[in-house]
Amino acid sequence: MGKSIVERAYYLMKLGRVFEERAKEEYMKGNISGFLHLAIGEEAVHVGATLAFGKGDIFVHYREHVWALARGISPKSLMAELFGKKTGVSKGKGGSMHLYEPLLNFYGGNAIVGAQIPHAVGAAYARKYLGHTEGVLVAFGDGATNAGNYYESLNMAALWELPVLFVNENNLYAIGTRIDRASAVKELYKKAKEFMPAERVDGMDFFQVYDAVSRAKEYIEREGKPYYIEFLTYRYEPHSMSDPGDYRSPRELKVFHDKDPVEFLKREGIKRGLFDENFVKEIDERVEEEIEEAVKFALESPEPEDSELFTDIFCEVCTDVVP
Amino acid sequence: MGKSIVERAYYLMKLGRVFEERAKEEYMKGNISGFLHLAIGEEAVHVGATLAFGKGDIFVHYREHVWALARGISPKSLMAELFGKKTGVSKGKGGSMHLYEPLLNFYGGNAIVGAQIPHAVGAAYARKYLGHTEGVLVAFGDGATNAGNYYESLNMAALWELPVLFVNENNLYAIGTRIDRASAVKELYKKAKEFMPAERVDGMDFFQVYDAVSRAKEYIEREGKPYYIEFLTYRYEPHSMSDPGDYRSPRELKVFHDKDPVEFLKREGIKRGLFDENFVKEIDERVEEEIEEAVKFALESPEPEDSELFTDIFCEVCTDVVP
Amino acid sequence: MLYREALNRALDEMMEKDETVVVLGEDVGFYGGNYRVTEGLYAKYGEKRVIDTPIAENSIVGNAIGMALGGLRPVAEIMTVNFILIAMDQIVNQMAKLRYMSGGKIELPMVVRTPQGVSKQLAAQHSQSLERFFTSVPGLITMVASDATAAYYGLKKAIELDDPVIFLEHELLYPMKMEIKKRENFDPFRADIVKEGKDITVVSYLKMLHDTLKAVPVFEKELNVSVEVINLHSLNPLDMETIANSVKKTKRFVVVTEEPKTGSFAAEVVSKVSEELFYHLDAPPLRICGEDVPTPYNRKLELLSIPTPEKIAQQIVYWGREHGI
Amino acid sequence: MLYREALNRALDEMMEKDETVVVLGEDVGFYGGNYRVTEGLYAKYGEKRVIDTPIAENSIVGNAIGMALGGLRPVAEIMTVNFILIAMDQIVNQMAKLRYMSGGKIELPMVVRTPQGVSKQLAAQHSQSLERFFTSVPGLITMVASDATAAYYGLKKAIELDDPVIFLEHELLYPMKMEIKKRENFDPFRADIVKEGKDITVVSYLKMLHDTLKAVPVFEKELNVSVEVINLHSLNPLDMETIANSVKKTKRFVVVTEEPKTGSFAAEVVSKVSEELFYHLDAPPLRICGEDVPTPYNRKLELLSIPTPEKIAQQIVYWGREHGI
Ligand SMILES: Cc1ncc(C[n+]2csc(CCOP(=O)(O)OP(=O)(O)O)c2C)c(N)n1
Ligand SMILES: Cc1ncc(C[n+]2csc(CCOP(=O)(O)OP(=O)(O)O)c2C)c(N)n1
Ligand SMILES: [Mg+2]
Ligand SMILES: [Mg+2]
Repeated sequence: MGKSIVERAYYLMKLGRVFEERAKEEYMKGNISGFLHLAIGEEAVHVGATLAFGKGDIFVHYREHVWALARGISPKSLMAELFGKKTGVSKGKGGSMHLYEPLLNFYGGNAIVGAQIPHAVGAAYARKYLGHTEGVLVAFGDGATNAGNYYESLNMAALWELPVLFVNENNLYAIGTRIDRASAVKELYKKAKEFMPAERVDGMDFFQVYDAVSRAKEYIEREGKPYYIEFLTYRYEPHSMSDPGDYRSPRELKVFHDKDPVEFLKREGIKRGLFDENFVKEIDERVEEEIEEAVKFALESPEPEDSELFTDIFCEVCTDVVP
Repeated sequence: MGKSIVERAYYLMKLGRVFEERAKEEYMKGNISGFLHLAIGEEAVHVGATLAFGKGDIFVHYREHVWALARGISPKSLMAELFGKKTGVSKGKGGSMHLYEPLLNFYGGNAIVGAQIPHAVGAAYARKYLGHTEGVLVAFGDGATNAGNYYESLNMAALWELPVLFVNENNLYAIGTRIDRASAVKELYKKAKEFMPAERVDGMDFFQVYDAVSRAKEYIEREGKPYYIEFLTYRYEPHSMSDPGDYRSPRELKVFHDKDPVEFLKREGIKRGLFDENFVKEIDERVEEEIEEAVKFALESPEPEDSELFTDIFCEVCTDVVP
Repeated sequence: MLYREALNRALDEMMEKDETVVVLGEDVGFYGGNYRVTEGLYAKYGEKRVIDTPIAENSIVGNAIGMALGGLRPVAEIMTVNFILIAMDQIVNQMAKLRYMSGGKIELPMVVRTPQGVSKQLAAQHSQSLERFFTSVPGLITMVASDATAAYYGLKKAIELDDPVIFLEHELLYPMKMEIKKRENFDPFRADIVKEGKDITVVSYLKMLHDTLKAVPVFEKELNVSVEVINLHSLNPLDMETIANSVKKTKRFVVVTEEPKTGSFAAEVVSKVSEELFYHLDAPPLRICGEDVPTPYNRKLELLSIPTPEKIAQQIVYWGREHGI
Repeated sequence: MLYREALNRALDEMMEKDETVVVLGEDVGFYGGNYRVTEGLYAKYGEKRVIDTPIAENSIVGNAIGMALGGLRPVAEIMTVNFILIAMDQIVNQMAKLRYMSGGKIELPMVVRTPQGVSKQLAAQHSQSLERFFTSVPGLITMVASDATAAYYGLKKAIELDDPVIFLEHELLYPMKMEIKKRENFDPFRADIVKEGKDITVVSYLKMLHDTLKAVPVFEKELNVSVEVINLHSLNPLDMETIANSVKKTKRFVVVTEEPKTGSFAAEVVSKVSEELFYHLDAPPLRICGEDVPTPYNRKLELLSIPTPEKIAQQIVYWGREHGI
């Protein structure tokens, strides 16, 4: 793994962390509303997987800010989206759960658990049919692994031999329900392994994430077949801003806080001589500035015009005929 | 296994066979219409599993005549149902795919692939909660094992520790699509084995079916947990009366015809001294008579009254208020 | 008391009285329910009666059907109506049809409860009103709880019925303070006239009923009319008698719902009124509904997409003037 | 040629012309399609373009969405509309909303084809008309193919559009012999006046259009009127202009559909007519629809549950007499 990758990873993970901490503040102030699902604690998975995966299509669910930033969506257009502004990545019409940027092969959020998984399978079909060589990455939670669409997609991806990387973000909880109260099989990757190679990896450690996804990517693109990784990770925040989050013990929280992926990467990066304290300081400052600018941009951006209510429903041909 | 069980099995398998052959004829004559799915070739599974399972609830899908007969629904009320008559088991309103007899714990047919599986899980929950000791049997095809509701149910039955026996009737085809073109995992029981003990059994051999279900029943009722059996079986007829059935090779058909479950049981029963030629002859004659009577009964039975169109939608309270 | 507490009390009393009543759904147990409707029930009745399920809506409804077959009276919670789209097969093909297809042999005493509606900036996949998907299905009863009284008595009645009921709540009503009025003879199949009047009949339910009532003084004054407001507790069956009696008196009909207008439940009410009361009408019937758009995230656009008290008043005034009221 | 062959030809021509057009569904490939609509395509275009899927309707539609995102123009077949209930999340929450939620960044050129209706004794779970579930969803286009001409040109148009289309066929039309009339400028969003008349406007589509046309001479004679019959190719958007022009002339409106009456698509048409053409109407609008019951297996009851040419004529005559036509 090159030095520049680790530097970029630290930048992106820090960016994601600070972006979300700030989003939380802005939510409290009333500048952001609706559901806001923070991925604080899961940055190593989101950034590590994105960096290792290259340019192929990415499909994720509603906990998606860090994925989006890692893929290259600017903090400005992302923050503006959360503020519901015209300059937002989805013109203020989608909000936190619905970020898309086809130019970056980012097919972002979905607010229906598991619904993005068949999309990824279909996209992989299309890309393969059209002769592309890149695979498709789809991420989903532990809770999604109990849903039918998840299972149907494992089968279809394997049956049709499609280069799909299934990224299972096992953060142990689906809202207030712990995995052992929702899944009869606790080692989630085992629920996939009849269909494809499947493994479990520490999702708090950027290096392990990056390695696992690099290997998996190589496999799916070489073999033209799917691969499955279950990442053990944790969300430090409650499920969303409306969740009291009181179902988790302080002890459990501490165990995972001790493994904080951003702190871990900082420590390890320095220890391994991949970057130094100065670099960290520089990045941290740059990130603060960028987020500050993003908030300023979002605040100052205009609301969408009223007429936007009726646009983007149909393409032009159909817009003409629909009254 | 007692002699009387084998005698009963031969009677029921023969009854099922002759019933369905006759139903096919009556269909050609126009006395039966709609979808008619014959289970000819699968009798050892339907009869063997029912006899071994005792009295617990049974849930099956649309290929259900033999299940219904084995559970004790009379050939008369069954044939009358296919004829759409008032005396039919569902008053002529359900037809071949919708046979129910709660008094016999038979929750019969479903025309939506896999939809009966969550019903069985719920019923098992209720029975266990109410302190019953009997398990619940649910049967479904190879095609259903690719559907989401199937998978969700495996998880729920295992998670909640419910005594459900999953009976997978693998007859190699879902209409015109062979399992290897629909399921990435060809040994279907493997798709269940992370959730519960699962095995594959020859479904053309009554003795093996009966043994396997007896053991499984003992297990689910003792442990209060689910169990899974994949039966390898075959439908000799096309999927339904409207299917040309030309996607299967004569060679494949021959292989399975050589294993005809009714003929096999006859041969083996005699060979093992469980019954003799006379018994067989007697039963065969009795069955012919019973089916003849059933057809006569069905033919002579009245149609439901016109007013039946509007009954059985709601219970009395609600019927009063619904205009 | 809060609206959601009225629902909680109904569940509690029914569970207390009848041990075959069980509750199932995502996060309903240990967590206490996403909108806290089932709060406290897990502690009181235990995990066998307040059942946390995996995320699998089709199977949740399917399980509830099986439970009803097996002798229980299940109340399934679908966290929000948006996820019920995953359960449409079990609702439409199974729950609604089993009694009929079995010639009456199968009875399904069960309730599927779910909140719907546009809340606040939850965006298109989480801001829907889907009553039309249930009210158009023969074999289903669709009830709505527009206030604490209807929530409390209505839910109890739904649980007592031997038929499958879809019970719709509204996300924005949950935290609202209301009283349960004493009405031992509450009949969900009879609509309530919540305000008498003689010039216009307005039918509504759920949150729109509240918004309509806020709009009433405004347009009553503007148009110098008195309006009769009808609150529905059941959408199917629909109490056409109460509606018809009112329209015969007022000669003018308005229905206010939050769903997109095209293909709405409101269309059914307007159709019935047009067919059955044609000669009584002095003005065309009016539907005030949501716009035909997916719900946008931006707050301003979101508010443009659904009726508000101001828009209700405006539209009725406009319509009234146009038709010489 | 048969109706189903017109559909087949449309698919064939589009696949021939554009290699991004692919077909997917249960049994569509090797088997040739349950109703033989895709017959021959597998042999001609191979298994990469005519894709047999497992039984997983929600994922089939989800796959098609992904394919559209990935650069293809998929045509998904759901074997019958009855199974589409399993795919409602992908249809309503995904397919219909992605363009909007993405602020226009996502385009979904895709078609979901499916046959619906009461066929012959297939019982309640296999005998449904569900257009109301699609026409009431903002973001979806719902087309219907009532004859070979609409099937051929309409399906081609649906595939060419850059928006998601639900394309409804009717099970009983498949084996019917019809011709494709030459209509290069066929526009599915314009309704056809298939018969001109001056006293009553009747709107219909799919099989009911044929039954209506059979009924026309009967009730024209009985009532001594001339009737104008309008054939819809698109249910949403709806060509209200053609309908309005006709009603302004005839002053009387009837809509004939096979779905259960309560909450029907017919209700939407009646509502629009009542709201917009109130002062033009000389009689209450009439919906002739299926009964509000699950479809029974027994043939006699089944026929009682839906409109037939005889019942259409009877009901129109009865209504006509009642309202002095
Ligand atoms: C089909 C569906 N059912 C229920 C919900 C409500 N819901 C939103 S997030 C969530 C939990 C998902 O947990 P998981 O898949 O583990 O993802 P995480 O939130 O932990 O990232 C639930 C139940 C939903 N959005 N979609
Ligand atoms: C959800 C759903 N999709 C499609 C169908 C149409 N269909 C009826 S039977 C069948 C094949 C089922 O095959 P399998 O489960 O193997 O059962 P078998 O018919 O072989 O007994 C299909 C696709 C259906 N009834 N339900
Ligand atoms: Mg989780
Ligand atoms: Mg099969």
